[in-house]
Amino acid sequence: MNQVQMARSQNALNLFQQYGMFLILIVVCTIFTLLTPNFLTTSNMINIFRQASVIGIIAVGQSLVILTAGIDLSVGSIVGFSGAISAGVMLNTGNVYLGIAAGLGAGLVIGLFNGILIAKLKLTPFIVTLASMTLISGLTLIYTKGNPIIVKNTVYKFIGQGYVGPIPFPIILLLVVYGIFFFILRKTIHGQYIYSIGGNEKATMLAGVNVDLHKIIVYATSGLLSGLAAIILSARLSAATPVAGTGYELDAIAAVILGGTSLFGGKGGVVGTLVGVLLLGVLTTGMNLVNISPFYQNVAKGIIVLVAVIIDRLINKEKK
Amino acid sequence: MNQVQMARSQNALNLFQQYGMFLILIVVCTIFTLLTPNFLTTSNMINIFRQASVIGIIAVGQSLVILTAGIDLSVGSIVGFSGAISAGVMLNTGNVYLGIAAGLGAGLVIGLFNGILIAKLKLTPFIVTLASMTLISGLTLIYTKGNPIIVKNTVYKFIGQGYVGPIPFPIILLLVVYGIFFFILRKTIHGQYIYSIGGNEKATMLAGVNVDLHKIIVYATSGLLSGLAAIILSARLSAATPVAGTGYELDAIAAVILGGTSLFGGKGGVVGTLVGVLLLGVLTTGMNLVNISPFYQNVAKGIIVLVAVIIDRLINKEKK
Amino acid sequence: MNEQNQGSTLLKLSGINKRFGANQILHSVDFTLEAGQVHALMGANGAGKSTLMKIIAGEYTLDSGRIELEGKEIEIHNPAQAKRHGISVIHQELNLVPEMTIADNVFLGKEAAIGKSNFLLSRVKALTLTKQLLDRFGIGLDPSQKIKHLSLGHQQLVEILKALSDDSKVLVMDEPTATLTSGETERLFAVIRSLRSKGIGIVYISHRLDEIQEICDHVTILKDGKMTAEGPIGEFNNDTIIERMVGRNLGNYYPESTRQFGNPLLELRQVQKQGALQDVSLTLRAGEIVGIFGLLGAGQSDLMRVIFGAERPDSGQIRIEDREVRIGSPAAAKQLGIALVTENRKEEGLVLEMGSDQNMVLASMKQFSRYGVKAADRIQKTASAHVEKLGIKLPSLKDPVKQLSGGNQQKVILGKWLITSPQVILLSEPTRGVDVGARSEIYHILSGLADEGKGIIVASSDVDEVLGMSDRILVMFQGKIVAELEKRQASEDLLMEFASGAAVQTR
Amino acid sequence: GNTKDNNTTAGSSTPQGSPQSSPQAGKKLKIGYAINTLNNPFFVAVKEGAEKEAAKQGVDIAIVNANDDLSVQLSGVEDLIQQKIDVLILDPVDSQGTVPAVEAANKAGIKVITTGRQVDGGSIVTHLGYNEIKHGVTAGEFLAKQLNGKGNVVELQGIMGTNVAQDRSKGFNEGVAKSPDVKVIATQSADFDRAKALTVMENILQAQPKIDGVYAANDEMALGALQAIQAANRTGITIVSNDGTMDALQAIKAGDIAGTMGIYPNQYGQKAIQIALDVVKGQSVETTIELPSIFVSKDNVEDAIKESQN
Ligand SMILES: Nc1ncnc2c1ncn2[C@@H]1O[C@H](COP(=O)(O)OP(=O)(O)OP(=O)(O)O)[C@@H](O)[C@H]1O
Ligand SMILES: Nc1ncnc2c1ncn2[C@@H]1O[C@H](COP(=O)(O)OP(=O)(O)OP(=O)(O)O)[C@@H](O)[C@H]1O
Ligand SMILES: O[C@@H]1[C@H](O)[C@H](O)CO[C@H]1O
Ligand SMILES: [Mg+2]
Ligand SMILES: [Mg+2]
Repeated sequence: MNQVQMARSQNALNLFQQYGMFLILIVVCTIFTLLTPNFLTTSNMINIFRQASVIGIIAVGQSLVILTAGIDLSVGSIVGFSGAISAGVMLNTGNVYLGIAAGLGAGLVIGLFNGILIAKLKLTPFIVTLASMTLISGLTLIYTKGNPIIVKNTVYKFIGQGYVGPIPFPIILLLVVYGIFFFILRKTIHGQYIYSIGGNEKATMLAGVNVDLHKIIVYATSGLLSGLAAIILSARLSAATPVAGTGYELDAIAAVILGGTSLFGGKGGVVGTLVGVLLLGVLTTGMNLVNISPFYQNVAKGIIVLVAVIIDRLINKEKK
Repeated sequence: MNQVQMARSQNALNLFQQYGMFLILIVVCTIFTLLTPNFLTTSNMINIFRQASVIGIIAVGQSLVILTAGIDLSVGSIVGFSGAISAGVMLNTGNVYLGIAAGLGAGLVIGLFNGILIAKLKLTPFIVTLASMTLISGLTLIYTKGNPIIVKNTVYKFIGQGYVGPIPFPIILLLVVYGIFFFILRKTIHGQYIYSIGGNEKATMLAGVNVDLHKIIVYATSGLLSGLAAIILSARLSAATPVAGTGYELDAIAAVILGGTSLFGGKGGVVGTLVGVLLLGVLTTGMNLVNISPFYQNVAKGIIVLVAVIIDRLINKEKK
Repeated sequence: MNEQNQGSTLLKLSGINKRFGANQILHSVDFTLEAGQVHALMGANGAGKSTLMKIIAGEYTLDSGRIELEGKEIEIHNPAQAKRHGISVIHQELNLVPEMTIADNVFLGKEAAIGKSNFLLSRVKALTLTKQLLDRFGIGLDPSQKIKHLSLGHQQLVEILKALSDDSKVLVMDEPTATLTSGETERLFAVIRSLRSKGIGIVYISHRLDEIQEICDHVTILKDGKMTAEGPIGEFNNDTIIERMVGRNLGNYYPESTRQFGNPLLELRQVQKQGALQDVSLTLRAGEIVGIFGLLGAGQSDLMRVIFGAERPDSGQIRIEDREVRIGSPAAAKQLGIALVTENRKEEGLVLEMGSDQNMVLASMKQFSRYGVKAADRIQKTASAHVEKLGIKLPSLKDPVKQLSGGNQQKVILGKWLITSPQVILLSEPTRGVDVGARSEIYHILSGLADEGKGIIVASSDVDEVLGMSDRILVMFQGKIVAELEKRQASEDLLMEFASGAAVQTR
Repeated sequence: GNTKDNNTTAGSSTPQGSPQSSPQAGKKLKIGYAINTLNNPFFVAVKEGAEKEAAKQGVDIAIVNANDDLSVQLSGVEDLIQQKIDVLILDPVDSQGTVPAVEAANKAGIKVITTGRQVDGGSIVTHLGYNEIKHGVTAGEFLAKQLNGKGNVVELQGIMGTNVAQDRSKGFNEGVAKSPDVKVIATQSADFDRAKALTVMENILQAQPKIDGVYAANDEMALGALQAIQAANRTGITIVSNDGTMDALQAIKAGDIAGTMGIYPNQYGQKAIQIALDVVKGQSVETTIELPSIFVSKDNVEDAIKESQN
């Protein structure tokens, strides 16, 4: 009885903790709403979500990886590579579906490659994915000869620029991806293993779980989702450029951590990540809307992120 | 006897493991020596070490931080900021020593700031130092208005361009810094605590160690050393540019990990880091010397790093 | 398993050799387990018991030797394979995922799936089954509670439930009762008996000799990695087992106490902590050993942590040598001459990658340094002296402490605090996993410290230990001290009565 | 990237005097400026020129910085559109990937002016530009001439994968190819960055005992290379670059750098604002406006310094 009560109040606390960053997001939005009438408009909300779609989707894969106590620094370079491959294959074959498949496939293969090195050879994820980031960005330059590849196909462009009713298609993709992975993490055995590997890899292995397999799947997923993000981005830009995606890994990781997922694994989830992605997106857009000078934007962004994590910590004393 | 023997063979194994990456460095050097006569020359060796001095010194601070299971992403931005502050203060006061002190002081203060947030408020190092990286790069732009500050003072320039006998001064600084921190890690209480905090923070705290204090010192050291690196870089360039240091954090972290320090803390040291720094430096220089096309350089670098870590792992099976 | 298999050979190990580096740990060990047998595996700390068991669990691979299961030779290369052969292990060191719930941990690796799918997770089934298991042990825990919120004793129970729910042929129990109180131990025994009757073979490792006599049918004894004796339990008594384990007889197990108590060293007045401690008052005098006894989760650990500054009380007073103090951190507690031997050695006690020497001086580094520079010689000397004094079996002081056997790790932690020469020593489960020989030595050491005028508090789930060691015993129930007994008043029955809340002492 | 054919995009699309373009009386005009990067003194000077001019003209200016990233630029433009700017100045990250940004502004009824690089689509009122390939050619020819048509040269490229870097490299190689005895003995990238150029040049100096000339895709890299050359006590190396930043002009004056393709960033920014205002006011503007670009060498460096100070 006492214990059930305790468990319940525990859950309430968890809920509050989980929503700490969400509350901060609301506060930040409120401030921007007060500062400019252009912030809280339907069109701007759509704008923010559409802008969030690329990093948002990458951040889902990154969340899975980080939940297993790993990290994937190659995601940004996959965006450049998969974009170029999909646009290039489409250009050469004239077949948009082949192009899309090639882009997704490229991401998947790189993810598998990372995953196999990390799981089977027990290499440190940081250095493996950093090295593959360097390698892949080189491959992209070689493949594109350093030039952008123009995208003209309307089906392809639809992925980045189309609408379903009033909703931009990238937003639909974003929400579908979050839905799927929310489900996978919460309701499937694979999801359960992602948490247990991150929480205690040895215990999971001793429980007879094929830890390697699940880790490989996780990195492959991260690669695949980066491939999807690459397609959205190149469709949005009507071009695949070789430097696309540079630096996205840090944005994605930042979003994941802001969303409450621990770099040491085992704790967190994709809902928090979406909040993190939106918080970063809202900051950028909000500061652009209230016209903060670019030099001051970084200062403001740094301070706001710090204040956000401090408040989150104070809400959240238990974690101490 | 048996135990002594075992301890000895254990030590031999450790030694071999520790030097795994060193052997790889030797192999890479040998390959470049075979490819070009310009590689294995005194002047090129000096060249490589001098180039390594900036990242090398940053990587010492980063090693300490990573040994405590933390991370410092702000080091690159400190290079930009401290460089600007030291050049700026020197320009305004005409006093080179004041300039140097200001540059070092700026790094120290930022490091303290990071350390206090991380240790006292128990915030995640990744997000704190990422936010301060953003913040500080903004401050640098504001302070410099986006323009480089030219350095003319000869004392200041000596730090980056001077020689003591045949040895460039930055190399002397590099070696002194490594010497000092090798000593600190191996021979002092503070060094001991750095390892034990990284190995098991909770147990260290429960052993009555003031964990917070030692963590703060570690981040402050990282800031201070980044300040020193900033001065060397701006002295080398005869200018402090606001973008100086961009991306150095990843290079430094890569060097630390290549050098065998675990991102999960408690294992590794600065000797390995120096090997990691040199390996990355040799790759860049070697590829420049044999004039590999820039498009292929990243591919080559990525592959070599991967091969290096794989070989290191195979040498090092025990760790598995 | 049917009863007809009872008595047939289930698992046969022959000529097992295993070495780590240059250190030969197991020397041609033979071991035979029959169906429906509870087989004690005995040996001093570091004898190789866990290593042998980890080989059949697939955690280590053997260098040479043969494993037969039901007459067929098998190979075991990883834990998954061991599970498939029907071998389950309750690990000596807990292997739980702290962020996950009890149910999730119990069903880790054998998750129930929804319907015919093999990927949709059914939490309901895990929750129900876990609840049933918990009830069987009379534990009122909510199966959806996270492991990280459980006391060590409860975590150990979860580790047990995990293996029990495996449905295996061979069940290895590596010191399952090290932090269990007699109540839980009895329930575990009931379960063991029922498994035995189903023809399951159980390997039982424990340093509590009484348990061996009570539950085991057969015994195999290891000394320094070699088998020294084997046979039906009837052929052995405690003395002969000890003789075969350590090669000598133990004298007086618990030291005699004829101490005079001095002034109060430590005093708690109405200390309160929400959800853990209620109105706790106690006094510890110089030269006194106070035992604290309580069932799992009664709050003994919280009490220790509060005194040591690892947790802050909500209200109440702590006094040291009659002065009120505020203990804000373990560092502050150490300054006041307080030491705490924590109960969870992997989490709280050791820096696993560091050597035994470094671990032993961790709490007293300042003492072994000058101007912040370590005095390596003195560190080595002191560490060696304590290795000697505590009988720690290790290949080298420098080897990572994670390579030591569980009991030896425990001794390292004890050494760490003895080196600080504290005035007040708090110990949580001080002999968890320590073999009989060393245990007796530890008792004598503690007694000696009390003779020197130190104050000692021992919180333990082992009734014998509490009864044998203490000058005075406090019993806790649901965060309260419900009884205070002098040594001569106390008995196992009385302690159990108070600890279970069946009686409250009027003070 | 073909930056030459201006007419295709800018020519036909000037819906001048459309009702939306005339702002309501009494409300300050707001110019949106989507700048490519500020990680480079060149663009910092562009920005300052623009800000000064806007202040002078009494209009608001909202600046977003793309940090060399196409999607950040697109987002920045989208955010400017949310702000309801009156006119957009777009300094594109590259020619291809910015078409959707232009289209988005078109859709919102906001007129677009491009500066620097051209955009290969959408409807653009006017383009203020310069031709990077031509700049490369000019610099290449100048360098060859300085070397009397004979010698070993090193090329330092910008961030590969950006079209400035590509075009400048292409032009340069065309330029030097006209002198068959000028050999490009090493080509390396230093990402437009001074510190990287220092390292890369130090390394090349190790490998090449005889270097007569260096072509750097921008001034920052030229200054880094200069530092390496001086530190190595190597003489007789002619350096040529692009941009005309103040540091580079001073180096030309001092005789350390032979020449740079100067584009007067401050005037670039100024001019952009002036044109934007003309466009909003409905005045007719040329479809392509050539930015004042001039090759600066010792001969005209004093004038250049003066020019870039106003
Ligand atoms: N991974 C390892 N590396 C090196 N040595 C090891 C390793 N694991 C165990 N050992 C050594 O093997 C010996 C036997 O250890 P083991 O854990 O089997 O002992 P045990 O009989 O279970 O002792 P305890 O009763 O203390 O649990 C010890 O000396 C220990 O130090
Ligand atoms: N951080 C926490 N959050 C929630 N509950 C906790 C926390 N720490 C302890 N508890 C609960 O407080 C109670 C007392 O814990 P404590 O560790 O003091 O028990 P104990 O009597 O020492 O048990 P054991 O003998 O099993 O070690 C337990 O029920 C435990 O589950
Ligand atoms: O045109 C600019 C400048 O020349 C700068 O120096 C580098 O970036 C380019 O885009
Ligand atoms: Mg054991
Ligand atoms: Mg306890």
